[in-house]
Amino acid sequence: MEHILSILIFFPAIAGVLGFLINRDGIRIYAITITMLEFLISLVLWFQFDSSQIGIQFVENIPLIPEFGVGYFLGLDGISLFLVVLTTFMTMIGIVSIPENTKDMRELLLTLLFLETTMVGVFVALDAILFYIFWELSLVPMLYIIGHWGGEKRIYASIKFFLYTFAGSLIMLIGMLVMAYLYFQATGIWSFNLLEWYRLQLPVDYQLWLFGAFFLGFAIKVPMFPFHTWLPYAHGQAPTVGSVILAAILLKMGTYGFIRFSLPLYPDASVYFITPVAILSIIMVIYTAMVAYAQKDIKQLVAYSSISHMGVVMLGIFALNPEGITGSIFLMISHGIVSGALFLLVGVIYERKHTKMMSEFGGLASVMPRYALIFGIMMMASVGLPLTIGFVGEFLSFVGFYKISHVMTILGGTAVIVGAIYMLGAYKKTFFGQVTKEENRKLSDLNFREYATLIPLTLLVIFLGVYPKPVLEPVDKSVKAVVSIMHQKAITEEGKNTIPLIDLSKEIK
Amino acid sequence: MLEKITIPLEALNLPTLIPMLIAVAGGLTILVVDLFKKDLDKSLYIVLSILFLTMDLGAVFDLELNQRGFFNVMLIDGIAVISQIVMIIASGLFILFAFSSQRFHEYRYPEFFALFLFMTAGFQFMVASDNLILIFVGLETASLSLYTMMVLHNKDKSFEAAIKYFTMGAMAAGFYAFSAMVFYGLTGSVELYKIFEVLHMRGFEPMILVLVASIAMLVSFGFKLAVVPFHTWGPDVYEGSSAALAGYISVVPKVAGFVVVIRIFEGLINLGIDWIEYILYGIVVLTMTLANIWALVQNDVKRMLAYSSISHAGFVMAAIMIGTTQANSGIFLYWILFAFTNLGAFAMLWVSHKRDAKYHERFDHPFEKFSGMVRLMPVGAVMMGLFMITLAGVPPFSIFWGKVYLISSAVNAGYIVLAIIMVLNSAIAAYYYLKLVVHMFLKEPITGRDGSVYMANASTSLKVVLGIAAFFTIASIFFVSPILDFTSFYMAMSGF
Amino acid sequence: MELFLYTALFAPLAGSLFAGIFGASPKNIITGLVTSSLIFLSFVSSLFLFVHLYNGGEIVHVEMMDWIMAGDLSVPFGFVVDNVSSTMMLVVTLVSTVVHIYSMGYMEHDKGFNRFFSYLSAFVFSMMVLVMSDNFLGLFIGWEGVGLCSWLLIGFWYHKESATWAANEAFIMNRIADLGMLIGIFLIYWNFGSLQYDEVFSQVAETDTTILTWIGIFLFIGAMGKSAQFPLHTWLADAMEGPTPVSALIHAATMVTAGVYLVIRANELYSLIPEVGYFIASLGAFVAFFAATMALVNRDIKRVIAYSTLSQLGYMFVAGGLGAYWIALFHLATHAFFKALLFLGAGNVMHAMDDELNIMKMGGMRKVMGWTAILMIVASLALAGIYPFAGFFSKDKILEVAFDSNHYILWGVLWVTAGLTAFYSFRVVMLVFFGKERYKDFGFHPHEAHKFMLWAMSPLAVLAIIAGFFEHQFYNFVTGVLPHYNFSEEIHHVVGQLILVTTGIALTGIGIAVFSNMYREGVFSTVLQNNFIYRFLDNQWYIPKIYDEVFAKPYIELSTLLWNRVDVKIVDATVDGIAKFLHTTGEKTRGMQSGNLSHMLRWVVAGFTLLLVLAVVYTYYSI
Amino acid sequence: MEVIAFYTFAIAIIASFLIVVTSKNVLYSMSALASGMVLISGLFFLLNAEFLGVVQIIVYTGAVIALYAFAMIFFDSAKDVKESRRSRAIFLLSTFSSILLVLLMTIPMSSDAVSALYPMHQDVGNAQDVGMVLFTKYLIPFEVAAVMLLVAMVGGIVMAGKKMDRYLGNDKEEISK
Amino acid sequence: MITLEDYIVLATLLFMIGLYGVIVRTNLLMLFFATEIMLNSVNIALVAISNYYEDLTGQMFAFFIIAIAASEVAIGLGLLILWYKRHGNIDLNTLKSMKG
Repeated sequence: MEHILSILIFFPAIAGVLGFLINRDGIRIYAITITMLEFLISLVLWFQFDSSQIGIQFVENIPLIPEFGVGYFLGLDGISLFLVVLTTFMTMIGIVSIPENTKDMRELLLTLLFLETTMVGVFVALDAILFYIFWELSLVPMLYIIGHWGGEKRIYASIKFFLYTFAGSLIMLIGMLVMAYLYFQATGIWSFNLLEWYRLQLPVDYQLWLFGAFFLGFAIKVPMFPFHTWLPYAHGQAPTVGSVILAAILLKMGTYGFIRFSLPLYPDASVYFITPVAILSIIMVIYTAMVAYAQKDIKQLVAYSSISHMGVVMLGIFALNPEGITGSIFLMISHGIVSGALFLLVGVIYERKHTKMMSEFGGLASVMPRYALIFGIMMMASVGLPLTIGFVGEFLSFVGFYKISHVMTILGGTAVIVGAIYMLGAYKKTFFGQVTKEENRKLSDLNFREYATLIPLTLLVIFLGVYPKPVLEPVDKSVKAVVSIMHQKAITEEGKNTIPLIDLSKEIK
Repeated sequence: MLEKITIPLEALNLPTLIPMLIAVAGGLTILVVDLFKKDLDKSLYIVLSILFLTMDLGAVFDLELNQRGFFNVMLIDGIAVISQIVMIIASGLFILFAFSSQRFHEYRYPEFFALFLFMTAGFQFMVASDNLILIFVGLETASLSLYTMMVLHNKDKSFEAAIKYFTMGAMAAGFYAFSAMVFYGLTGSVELYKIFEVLHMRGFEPMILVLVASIAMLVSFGFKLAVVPFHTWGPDVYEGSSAALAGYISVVPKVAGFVVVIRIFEGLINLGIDWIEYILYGIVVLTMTLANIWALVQNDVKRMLAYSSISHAGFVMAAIMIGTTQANSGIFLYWILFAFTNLGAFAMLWVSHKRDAKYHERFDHPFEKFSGMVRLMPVGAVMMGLFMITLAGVPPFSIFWGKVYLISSAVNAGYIVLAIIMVLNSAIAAYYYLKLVVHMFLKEPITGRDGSVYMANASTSLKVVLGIAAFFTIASIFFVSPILDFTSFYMAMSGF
Repeated sequence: MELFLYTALFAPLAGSLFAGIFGASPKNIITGLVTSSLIFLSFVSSLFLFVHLYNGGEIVHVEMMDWIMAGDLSVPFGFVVDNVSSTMMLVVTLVSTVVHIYSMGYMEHDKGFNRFFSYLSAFVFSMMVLVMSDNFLGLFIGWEGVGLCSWLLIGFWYHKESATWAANEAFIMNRIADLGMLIGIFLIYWNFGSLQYDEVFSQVAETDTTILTWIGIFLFIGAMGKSAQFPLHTWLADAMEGPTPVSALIHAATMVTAGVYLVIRANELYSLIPEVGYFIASLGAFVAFFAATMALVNRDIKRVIAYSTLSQLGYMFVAGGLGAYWIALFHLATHAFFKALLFLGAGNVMHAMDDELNIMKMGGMRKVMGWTAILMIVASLALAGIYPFAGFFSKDKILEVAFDSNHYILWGVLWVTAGLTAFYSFRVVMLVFFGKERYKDFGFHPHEAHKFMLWAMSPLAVLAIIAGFFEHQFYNFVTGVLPHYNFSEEIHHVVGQLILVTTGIALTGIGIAVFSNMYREGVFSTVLQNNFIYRFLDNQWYIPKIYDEVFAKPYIELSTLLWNRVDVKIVDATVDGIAKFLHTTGEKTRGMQSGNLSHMLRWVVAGFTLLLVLAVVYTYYSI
Repeated sequence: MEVIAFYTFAIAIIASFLIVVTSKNVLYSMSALASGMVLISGLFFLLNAEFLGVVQIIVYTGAVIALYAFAMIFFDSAKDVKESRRSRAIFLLSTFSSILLVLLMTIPMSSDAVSALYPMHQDVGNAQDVGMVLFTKYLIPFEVAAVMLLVAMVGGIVMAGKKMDRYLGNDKEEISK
Repeated sequence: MITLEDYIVLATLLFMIGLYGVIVRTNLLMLFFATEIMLNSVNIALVAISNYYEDLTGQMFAFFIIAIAASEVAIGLGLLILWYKRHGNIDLNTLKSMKG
C-alpha cells in the first residue's frame, strides 16, 4: 500500500472516466460502489495510519518539473487524515442521497467522482503547486454541479462561486511563487515542497505580506466576512448533493489551508494578525448568525449558519495553541457532517415540496416525526450541544482562543446563543405549530434512501460526540507538531510568547 | 575600380539559410505544379506544404547554434531557432485545418499554399536576423502573403478585414522605416548588435532621439503584436478571417513579433534605458486589462478569442519587459502552451463552421450557437470547455504553467504589483471564458437543433488536430519540464 | 459500588432509549412502566449509594472513559458520588420516580405518551450526569442536557405556539447563561490546567483572588440562567407551558436547582471570594422578594407556583452566597419535595379542569378532590414555612444565616418575602379549593385524579412533612464534604425570637390570605386591580415587555436589516459592483473599436504622440 | 548652389505632397504624388545617390504611378471625392505631433564616433558601389525581396483574377460539393 | 550650407504630411498615396544619412524600402480592386460591418 494516497486520489477519477461507458441504468449502483470502495480505501488508510508517529506518512514524491521545483508530493498527517476520510465519506453519502429521478444522473455522478478526486488531492498534496492544482480544479466540477442542477439563479450563482474563489486563489498563487522565490534565494534550489518551506525562517515583514496573500485565497474559500457573499448564492442554488459537498468539504479547504500553510509558514504574521482575523471571525459569527435568523429560505439559513460556524473554526485556528487548532479541526469535521446532514435534510423537504421557504411548512413534526427527530438531532449538534459532535470542536476552539483574548472569546462565544436563536427559530417555524398547509399533511416521512444517508450521519454525530478520541488523538499529535514548528520558527518575542512550546518528546511514546 | 573580393563559400555559412530556402522552394514547387496541372485537389497541396514544413523543421533542428551567416546578415542564435521551431510546428498544425470537409474558396487556390510557405519563410527570415533591413523585408513578405490569404476567403468581411489590416500594416511599415532611419542616423548601422554597441559608446546621446526611434519601433511592433492602443485591427481581422486563419494569426506572426521585440527592446532595456521599461509596463498593463474588459462584452466567440489573444500577448509582453532569463524562457513556454490550446479552440470553431444567420446576423460563432452543446455533442463540448478553462488558467492544464512561470518570473524580478495585476486579469479573463462554458454546459439548446452543426466541417485530420491539442493541453504537466529545459537552453544560448 | 453508580446513572438512559424507540408509535403503557421502573431502579441504586456513604463509606469515584483530550486538556467521563452528589441523586431520582408514575396517569390521553417518557427519562439521565460528574465539563454536559430536555418538554405540545415559543425562550436564555459558564470553565482550565473538581479545588487556595473572583462570577452567570435568577428569570414562568409533571420535575425540583448545586459544588471556590458570595446572596434575596411579588397577583396556578419556585431559589442562593452551603442544599432538598408536590397537585387540578389554569375560574374544589386539596395544603404549609413542615426548618435556617452574618437587610427582605410566600400560597389554596364553586359558571366538571397518582404523590407529601426533622442527620452527612457554617454565639440567643418573628409573619400572610374578604369577590377589588402597583406586578414588573422591546424585536429588525441592507445591498453589491463596473467599462469603451479604419489609424497616431510626449517629459525631467 | 537646390526641391516636394494629402481630386493628387517622387529623386542625385535616384524614377513614376493610374481608371474616380470630417481634434493632433516630432528631429543625431561600415568609394560610380554591397552583404535581403515581389505578384494576380469574382457575400455558404 | 539635419527635418516633415494624409483620407486610394509618402520621406533621410556617413547601408535600406513600397502597392491595389468590384466605391467609410 505504498501508493495508497495516489490510489485514493485517482481511483474516483479513473472510475469516472470509465463511467462514461456504463449504461444509464447501472450508473447509480456504479457510483455508489465506487464511492464506497473509495471510502473503504480511506478507512484502510486510517487503519494503517500510525498515530504514534508525529510526522507525515505515506509520502510519495515524484519530481514533475524539477527545474522549477514542482513535484508530485503527497503525504498525510493527522490533520489531513480525517479530512480525507470525511471527504470520501461525505461524497459517498452525497451520492447515495441523489434521488432516482434526477435529470442527467450520469453526468452528475461522474462529476461528483471527479470532484472527489480533486478534494482528496487538496488534502493530501504537500507540494504547493500540486495543492493549488487540486484546489483550483475542484472549482470546475462544482461549477457544473451548481450551474446545471441548480435552481433559478444557478448560472449567476455558479459563476459567482467560480470567479470569486478563483480570483482569491490567484492572489494566493502569487504568495506561493514569492515563497518559492524566497526559498530559492535561501537555498539556491527551486522548490514548492511544503516541508522544505517549513524550514524557512522569514523576516517578519515578508511574513506579513505573504500571509496576506495566502489569507485572501483561504479567506474567500472559508468564507470569511466580508468575502462570504458567494456562499449563500451557491448554497441557495445548488442541488442538495452540491450543497452537501460544498458545505462539508469545500469550505474546509480554506481552513485547512490556514493550518497547512499560513500558520507554520508565517508564525509571526499569524500572531500579528490574530486580532484582525479574530475580529473578522467574530463578525462572521454574530453577523451571519443574525442574517441567518432573517432568512426565509431554510437552505439559505443553513448556508449562513455554515459561515457562522466557520467563524468559530477560524477562532480556533488562530488560537495558535494545540487546544484551539485541534478543536478547529474537529469542528471542521463535525461541521462537515452536521451541515452536510442539514443540507440533506433540507433536500428531503425540497424534494417533496419543491420549495425551501419556511413559511410553506409548519407543523411538520406531526407529519414527519422521524424526519423531525433527525433534524432535531442535527440541529442540536449544530448549536453545539454536549455529547453531540458539534460541542467538542466548538468547546476546544473557544478554550484555545480564550488563551489569546478573553473579551473576544466572549464575543465569539455568543455563537452558542445566536446559533441557538436562528436554529431553534427555524425549527419552530418548520416543525412546530399547527400544520398550516393542507397539502403538507400528505408528506411522507423519510424513505429508505434518505435513511441510508441520514442514519450513518446521525450515528456519527452522536458517536463522535460521546467518544471523539479516535479522531482527536491523531489530530492532536499532528497539531502539536505544527505548533512546535511554529514556536521554533517564531522570531518575535510576541510570537514566542503567544505560541506555546510543545514538548514533542512527550508525544512519542 | 573596386578590387575583386573573393569570399570562400564556407564563410558564407550557407546552412543557416537552408530552412528558409526549403520553404521558398516549397512555395515555388507548388506554383510550378499548378502550372503543369490545373485544378488539382487541395489535399495534394496540403500534403506538400506539410512535407516542406517538415523538411524545414528538420533543417532548423540541424542548425548549429550561435553562428552568423552571409556577411553577418543571418543570425542563428537560440531564440531564432526556437522561434522557428515553434512557428513551423504551429504552421504545420494550422495548415491541417485545410482538410475541412466543407469546401472553402481559398483552398481551391494552389497559390494559397504557396503563399503560406512564403509567409513561413518570411517569418523565418524575420527571426533569424538582427539586420533591420532583412527583418523588414521578411516581415513584409510574410505580411503581404497573409493579407492575400485572408482575402482569398472571399467574403465581404474578409475583404474588409484585409484592407484594414493592410492599411494599418502599411502605416506600421512607415513607422518601422522611420525608426530604422533614426537608429541608422544615430549609429550608422542597421544591425542591432552594432546599434547597441554604438549607442552605448555614445552614452545614449541624444537620448530623446533614441527614444523617438524606440517609440516608432514600438508603434510598429505594437501593431504587429496588437498591443493597446495599436490593437484595433485585431478583433476585426479575427472576425473577418476564417477560423483556421484567425487561429494562425493568433499564434505564429506573434512569435515572430516577439522575437524582434525581444531583440530590440531587451537590448535597449539591458542598456539601461528605464523609460522603455516604464512605457512597456504601462502598455502591458493597459493591454492586459483593456483587452480583457473588451472581451467581457463580446457576443462572438471568435471575436472574444481575438481580445483574449491580445490579452495573452500582453502577458507575454510583460515577460519581455521583465527581461530576465527566466522570463524569456517563460515567453516561449507560455506561447507554446498557448499555441496548443488556441489551436484546439480555433479548431473547434473551425469544425463547427457553418454559416447560418439564424444564430446571429453578423457573427459566425455567437455564444448562442453553443448553447446546450453538451447535450447535442458532449465530446465537442467537453473539448471546447477544456480549452476554455485552460485559457482561463485553471490548473493543471497547459496555460496555467505558462502563467505560473511568467508570474513567478515577475515575482522574482521584483515586479510584485505587476504580478498582482496579471493575476487579477486572469480572474477577469476567467469570466468570459466561463461565459462560453456556461453556454455550452448550463444553458438549454436552441430548440430544433441537433449536434451535427458542431461537426459540420469536421474531418479526420481536424479531429486529429483536436486530439493533439487536447492531449497537449491535458498532459502538459508532463511536457512542461522538457519544454522548459528546451527553452531555457536556447534562451541561455542566445544570452537573453 | 460502581455497579450501583452505573445503574443509577444509566438506568434512566436505558429507559429513555427504550421509550424513544416507540417514540412515534401510539400510546403504549409499557413504556411508562418500563421507564418508571428503571427510574425507580436508579432511585434504589442511589439509595444504596447514599446508605453506603451515610455509613461512612468511601466516596465512589470512577473514570469511565476519556472524552476530550486535546493539547493539555484532558476531560474524562468521570463520576463521583460523594455526600453532596448522593444527596442530589436521591432527591432527583425520588422526585423523578414519583413524577414518572404520576405521569402515567397524567399523560394517559396524550398522543405523545411514549415520547414524553423518553424525554422525561432523558432528563433524569442528564440530571444525573450533572450531579454526578467529577469535572466541570461533565457537569456542563448534564447542564446542557437538562436544557435540551427542558426545551423538548416545554415544547412537548409543539402544536401550541406559546409552548414552542416558551421552549425556545428557555433554551436561549439558558444558552446566554451557559456562555458565562463556559467562560468560567475556560478560566478554570487556563488557570488550573484541569477541569477535575479535586484538582481545581486543591489549587484554589494558592490562586490569585482576582482570577477566582472572575471564575466565581462567570460560573454564577451560568447558575443564574439555569436557576432563573434575575435578569434571566423570565423563561421559568413561560416554561409552565409544558406538561405539569415536567414543571414539577424540571422547573421546580431538579433542573432549576442546578445553579444552586453548582454553587454548592464549587464551595471551595466561593468560600474564598466572599464578595461574590455576598453578591449572590443579595441577588438571591432580591429574586426571592421580586418573584414573590409577582406571585401575589398572578392568576395562573402554575405561574404562581413557578414564581414561588423562583423565590425559593433566591432563598437557596442567599444561603449559598453567604457560605451556608449545607443549608442551601438542605433547602434545595426540602423544597424539591414540597414544590414537586405542589406542582403535582396543581396538575391534578388542571387535569380536573381540562387544563384550565386560571384560578379565578376555580374555587371550592375541595369537595370534588379532597385528597388533592390536602396534599396541596400540606405542600403550601411547607412552602410557607410553618412548623413542623419541612420548609420551616430549611427556610428558617436561611433567615438565621442572613441574620447571623449581620446582613440585616437581606434578612429583612427574606423576612418580608416569607410573609408574601405564605400569603400567595394560601391565596392559591383558598381560591382553588375554597370559596365559591366558580368552576361551575364555566362549565367544568372536575374529578379527582387516579388513585395511583395520589399514591405516587404520597411519598412527597410525607417528606414534605417530615424531612425537616432530619436536619441534624442531614447536617452531619453533607458536611462530610461541605464546610460547616459556624453560627456565632449570639445567634443562639436570638434564634428563638427569629423563629417567632418569621413564623409570625408567615402566619400573618396565611391569615390574610385565608380570612380576608378579598378572595371571595375575586381576590382583589377592581380598584386595586387598577392600581399601579397591581398592574406593575401583574405585568411581571414589565420585564418581559422590556425584553421584548429591547432585545427580541430589535434583534429581529436588526437581523432583517443586516440581511436586506448590509449583506445584500452593501457587501454583496460591492462584489457585484466590481463585476458591473468592469462590464460597464467594457460597454462604454468598446466604442474605441468603432470599426472605422480612420479611427483605427488615428488611435495609432494618438498613441505615437502620447509616447512622444512622455518621452519628452521623461528626458526633460531626467536631465 | 546646393542650398538653392535643396530648398527648391524641399519646397516643391512639400508642396506637392501637401497637394497629395489635401486635394479633393484623385487626379491632382496622383499627379502631385508623381511629381513629388520625381523631385525626391532629385534630392537623391543631390546626395550622390545616382543609382537610387534612377531607381526611384523608374519604380515610382514608371511602375507605381502607372499602377495607380490604371487603378484610377478602373475605379473611375476622376471625379472629386468627398472628404468629410476634418475635425478640430484631428487637426490639433496632427499639427501637434508634427511640430513635436519635427522639433525633436532638429536635434543633431549624427556623431563623429560613427564609422562607415560599408564606405563609399570616391573613385567608383555609385551604381557600382551599390552593386558591390547589394550583391555581397545584402544578397539575402535582395533575394528575399525577390520573394516578396513574387508574393506581391501572385497576390495581385490572384486577387484580380476571375475566380475571385464568384461573390460569396457573407451569408452564403462556401462552394458546396 | 545644407546640413544633415536639414534633410532629416525635411524628411520628418514629409513623414508627418504622409501621416496626416493617412489619418484624414477616406478615399482608400488616396490613403495609400499617403503611405507612399511616409516611406519615401524616410528614404530621403536614409540617403542623406548615408551620404553624411559616406556609408552605403542607408542607400541599401532606401533601395529595399522602394521595393517594399512597390510590393505594397500591388497588394493594396489588388485589395482595392476587389472591394471596388463588390461595392462600387473605395470609400473607407464603407468598411463598417465589424465593430465593437
